[in-house]
Amino acid sequence: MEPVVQLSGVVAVLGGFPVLAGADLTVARGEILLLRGPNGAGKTSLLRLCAGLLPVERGTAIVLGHDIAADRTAARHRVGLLGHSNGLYADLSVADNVAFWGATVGATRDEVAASLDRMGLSGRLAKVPVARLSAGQRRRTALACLVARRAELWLLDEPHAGLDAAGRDDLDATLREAAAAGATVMVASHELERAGALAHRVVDIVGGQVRE
Amino acid sequence: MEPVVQLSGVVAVLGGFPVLAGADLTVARGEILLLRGPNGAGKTSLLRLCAGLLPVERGTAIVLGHDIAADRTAARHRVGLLGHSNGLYADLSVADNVAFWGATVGATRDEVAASLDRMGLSGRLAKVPVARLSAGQRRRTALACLVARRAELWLLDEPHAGLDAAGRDDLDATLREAAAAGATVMVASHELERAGALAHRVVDIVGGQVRE
Amino acid sequence: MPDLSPVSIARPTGTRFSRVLGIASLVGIAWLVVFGLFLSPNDATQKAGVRILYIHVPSAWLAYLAFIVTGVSSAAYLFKRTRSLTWDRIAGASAEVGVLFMGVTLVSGSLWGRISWGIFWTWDSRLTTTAFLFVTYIGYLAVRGLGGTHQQRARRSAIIALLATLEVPLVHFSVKWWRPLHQQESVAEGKLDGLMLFTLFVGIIAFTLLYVWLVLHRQRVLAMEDALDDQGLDVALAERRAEGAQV
Amino acid sequence: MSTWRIARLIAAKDLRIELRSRVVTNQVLPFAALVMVMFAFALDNDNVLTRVAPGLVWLATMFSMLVLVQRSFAVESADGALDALQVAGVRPGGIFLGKSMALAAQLAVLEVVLLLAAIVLYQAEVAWSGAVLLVTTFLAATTGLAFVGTLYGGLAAGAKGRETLLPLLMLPVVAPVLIGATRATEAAFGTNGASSSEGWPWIGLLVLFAALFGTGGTLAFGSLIDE
Amino acid sequence: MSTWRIARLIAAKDLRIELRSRVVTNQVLPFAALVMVMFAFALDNDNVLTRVAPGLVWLATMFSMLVLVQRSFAVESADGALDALQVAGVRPGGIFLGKSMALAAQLAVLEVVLLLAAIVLYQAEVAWSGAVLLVTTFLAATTGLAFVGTLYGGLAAGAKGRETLLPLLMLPVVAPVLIGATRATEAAFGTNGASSSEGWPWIGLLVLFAALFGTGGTLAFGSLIDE
Ligand code: HEM
Ligand SMILES: Nc1ncnc2c1ncn2[C@@H]1O[C@H](COP(=O)(O)OP(=O)(O)OP(=O)(O)O)[C@@H](O)[C@H]1O
Ligand SMILES: Nc1ncnc2c1ncn2[C@@H]1O[C@H](COP(=O)(O)OP(=O)(O)OP(=O)(O)O)[C@@H](O)[C@H]1O
Ligand SMILES: [Mg+2]
Ligand SMILES: [Mg+2]
Repeated sequence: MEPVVQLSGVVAVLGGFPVLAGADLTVARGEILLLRGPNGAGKTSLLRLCAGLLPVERGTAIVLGHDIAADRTAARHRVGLLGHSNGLYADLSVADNVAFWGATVGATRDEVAASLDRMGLSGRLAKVPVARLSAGQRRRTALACLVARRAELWLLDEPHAGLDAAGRDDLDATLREAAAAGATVMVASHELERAGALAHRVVDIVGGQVRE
Repeated sequence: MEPVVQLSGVVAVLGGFPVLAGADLTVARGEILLLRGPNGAGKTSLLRLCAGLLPVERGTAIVLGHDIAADRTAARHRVGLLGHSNGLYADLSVADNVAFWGATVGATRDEVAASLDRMGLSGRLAKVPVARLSAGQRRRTALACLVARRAELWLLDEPHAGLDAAGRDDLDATLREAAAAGATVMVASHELERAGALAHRVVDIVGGQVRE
Repeated sequence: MPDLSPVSIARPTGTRFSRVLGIASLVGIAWLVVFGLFLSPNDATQKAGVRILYIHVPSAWLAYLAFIVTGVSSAAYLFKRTRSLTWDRIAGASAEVGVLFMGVTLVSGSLWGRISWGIFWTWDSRLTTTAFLFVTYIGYLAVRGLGGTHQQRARRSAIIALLATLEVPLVHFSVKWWRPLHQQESVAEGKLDGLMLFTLFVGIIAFTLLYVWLVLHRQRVLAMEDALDDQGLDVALAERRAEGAQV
Repeated sequence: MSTWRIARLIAAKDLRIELRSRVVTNQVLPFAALVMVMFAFALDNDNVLTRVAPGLVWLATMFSMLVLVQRSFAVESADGALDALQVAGVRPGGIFLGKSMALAAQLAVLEVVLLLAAIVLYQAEVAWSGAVLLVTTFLAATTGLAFVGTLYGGLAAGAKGRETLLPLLMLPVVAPVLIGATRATEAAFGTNGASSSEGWPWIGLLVLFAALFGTGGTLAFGSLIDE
Repeated sequence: MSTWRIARLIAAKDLRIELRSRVVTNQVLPFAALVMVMFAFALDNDNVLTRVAPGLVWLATMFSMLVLVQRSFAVESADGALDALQVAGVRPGGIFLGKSMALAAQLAVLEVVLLLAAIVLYQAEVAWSGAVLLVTTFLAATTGLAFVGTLYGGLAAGAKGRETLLPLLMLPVVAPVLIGATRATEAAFGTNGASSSEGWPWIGLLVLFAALFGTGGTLAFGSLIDE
């Protein structure tokens, strides 16, 4: 079967600095991949590149069968990204946020409710505006939005950070379910034990390159 | 010896919601205290209250000998806080940021350089504007600013999040040194193994209250 | 697309052609000085003030030409079959030179206005359009400076340039209808005598040569900057990979 | 999803944010009214004021619009939602139309307030015969302004120092709207003895402008917001 | 550390940020010049223009100042630096004075540009005899504006929807400066036959205003920024 992500010799540049310096990576369908590496290694950059937010300067990059070096918007509608920031609207309630992101892919009301439930947000919190949430509650909301989007390729940047023990369990279970259902998951994390137990495979990112 | 932090029956309110619901806590000089608890329990609120950012609604709160229920600015110059956000100036370089925060307490050039060194920021990174850093590098910079401030009471909100293995070791060593030198450290964290090994004592925060 | 930028960073931007062009425009300017300041007669009403005309009008025309070139090159960049960063750099270089010439028009026109009307500025339609045109292309240059990869810069600024090209006639006509010309030019068309007309002609030739020369060089400098970026990237890449090797 | 459904979704979201935060209602409207008062102060001359009232209405609209556009994109970039929208593959044309619609709705409210302020503060007289012209002018100008504001707002949203880039880009472009709308409004008001029929050619200009930026924005918005 | 040293530290930091980002230089100045052009445009009457030139200079200063103040506090609240400053126990009076100083420096540059624009664009005539009055007016007004801007900028910095709260708060307060500075500038220019001596009483108003807000700000800034 064709790999979901296939990078070879990918170079990406931000402000003149090569954030990725010739990265090679192949990820198969249904795989949960852990990206680990020191601060500034290029994990975030790699995920943003796969999401089509960072242009490919050199090399070839195929995501879900689309050549994103040629058109980086091509694969986007099938990709879901949770970055360092949450992408939430602070004035809207938790439920409204999840409903909005769900609506962008035509999710039904029930699917949205299920996503909220999945991240433990269905009680009092659902009606609270995001501006009034704690850091971990926001992270959960962002995860619920991601769940509602039903992507084929999940890109998560330090998803465990800020979550409590129950939240981490919810997250891991969600990712395992998604992978079992055929989605592909790439997780960048510094919490090696937790994420290591979750992942099928681990790669090291160092100096903008990938080491298996 | 007089405790550094002494809260009893502290209630604090944000937008009508009691983020702290009668918290009692005593922290001794030189102690490293871990605050743990589920998302939304009130850890951040407790730290912000001790830093004088959140007003005390009811109860008594003494920090470093000052009654912050009466005047919440009283203890501030002796307190250092690392919150969920970093408090950095994105257009200034790492070194400029640390130098600025150092200067607010009259730190010398050498002390600033030492702080940078402490968090592994003395090489190429020192001259890079903060806007161009990775998440972990920003967190390190914020920690270096905190180190440069030489506070007596250190309040850290999930300091490990985003740091790589080396950064975590640097951080733990720094906190141990500070505590050994007589500073008091309060850490809120969800990384219980790491932070648990560091702390002298652990308290649980649940529903805006403290359980020993 | 002919290769207008046979650059390598080690080589100067001059080529034999551009040197000839440079000398030609120098000669043209020398001619302009001789004709404009010495040989051409004083105007009946304007006296020596009329001599500003020989800078004012050519620079205005060249600015228009420059902005047209920017628009055309931007379109050429956006059109898939001719997509090349050279078009983007020509667009940028031309806009820079155009802004320069438009600045000269504004300053020379203001000084002229001071001499002949007694005021620096009036809100007549042509002056107002000129001012808006000037600002629009300053905005375009600001957008070029926003950063990103070369392709991103090229695409974004090409779109802004096309919008500007479309918007310029709108601005022009709306301003014209808003303020019908109430300031009669003191140098009416017919009044220019033969030598004056010739001097103006010399000025236009000289400025056109200067324009081509400036754009050619500026475009090459931009190409070098881009090449330097790429070369710097190779060095930075090696450093970045070495960062990995240490660990 | 179709561009049109995306646009409705985005517009509904923006209006709901406004409903919850009341920023425009509680703050931009009073601000706009204040700008009108400030003009009255600075110009300090009654018969001038009445004569230039239509121009001032549109000038104040333009300044207040800067604030509206800033707010519209501050909401998107505060927590990286614009990035998230792009990753979600939401069609940029839809984002553009949706945000334009929400902006147009807010501008429309603003303009009505300014018009009333002008009538009260500057003793501008509205002839009833000009009402159709007036409404058409407002619709056409509002559409054009909303398109321009969204286009340049989106471009500036990714850039650092965006608070200040936006006005630089936007002001020269809206000059034709300022002119056209002012003249058409004067004709509708009958200011300086202008008659209603003089206003219609200006409407043509306004519509052309809106069409130009509407098409341009729908096609090009994707490339402009991609940092 | 003394309030004064803190102020110098903060001002130096703000000016360094400007030096690195060039936001004001590259974007606010052209914006201000544009505002002048727009006024001239909307007013459509040459002799009115010359007469109201001083008022327009100050009105444009006020609008551009909004942008400057926003930028000044956007830098502080983008990543919670203002909170950090408070926790650090940095004296609020020092923060206030420091940010006012940096703002005043930027305003001064802005005003010079606007004044030149007025002279060129509106044919405002400057009598040499009025030069001392003019310079004094600019100094006094700039100081007052910088204080007011910092005071309300700080107040709005913590609030949600600050893009829009600031102008609402600030514009009515600066009305006296607008009036005083306009009258004094008219006297200096000799507009409408005003004589230089008519200007000095207005300077008194401006100085009083600056002193009032300077003192008030230094004392009260702490309570204002503490949400
Ligand atoms: C700041 C002030 C001025 C500006 C921005 C300005 C701008 C221009 C521009 C853009 C053109 C080229 C127009 C075209 O070819 O269609 C032009 C042409 C011309 N200007 Fe000016 N001008 C200014 C002041 C003056 C003054 C004060 C005079 C004379 C008293 C003057 C006399 C002319 C003449 C004679 C031409 C050529 C006529 C023609 O080609 O139709 N201009 N000016
Ligand atoms: N501005 C606010 N208005 C109303 N309620 C708030 C506000 N900020 C926080 N809260 C509520 O206060 C509670 C405590 O928040 P706090 O940020 O202290 O939690 P926390 O223990 O730090 O959680 P986390 O582990 O997620 O960071 C949460 O339930 C949250 O919903
Ligand atoms: N806008 C930018 N301009 C220049 N360099 C940048 C920019 N953003 C990031 N970098 C650099 O790119 C490198 C990789 O950054 P990236 O965010 O991908 O790291 P990361 O692996 O996610 O690190 P972390 O674990 O700290 O999140 C870093 O060294 C950083 O300094
Ligand atoms: Mg990262
Ligand atoms: Mg917290």
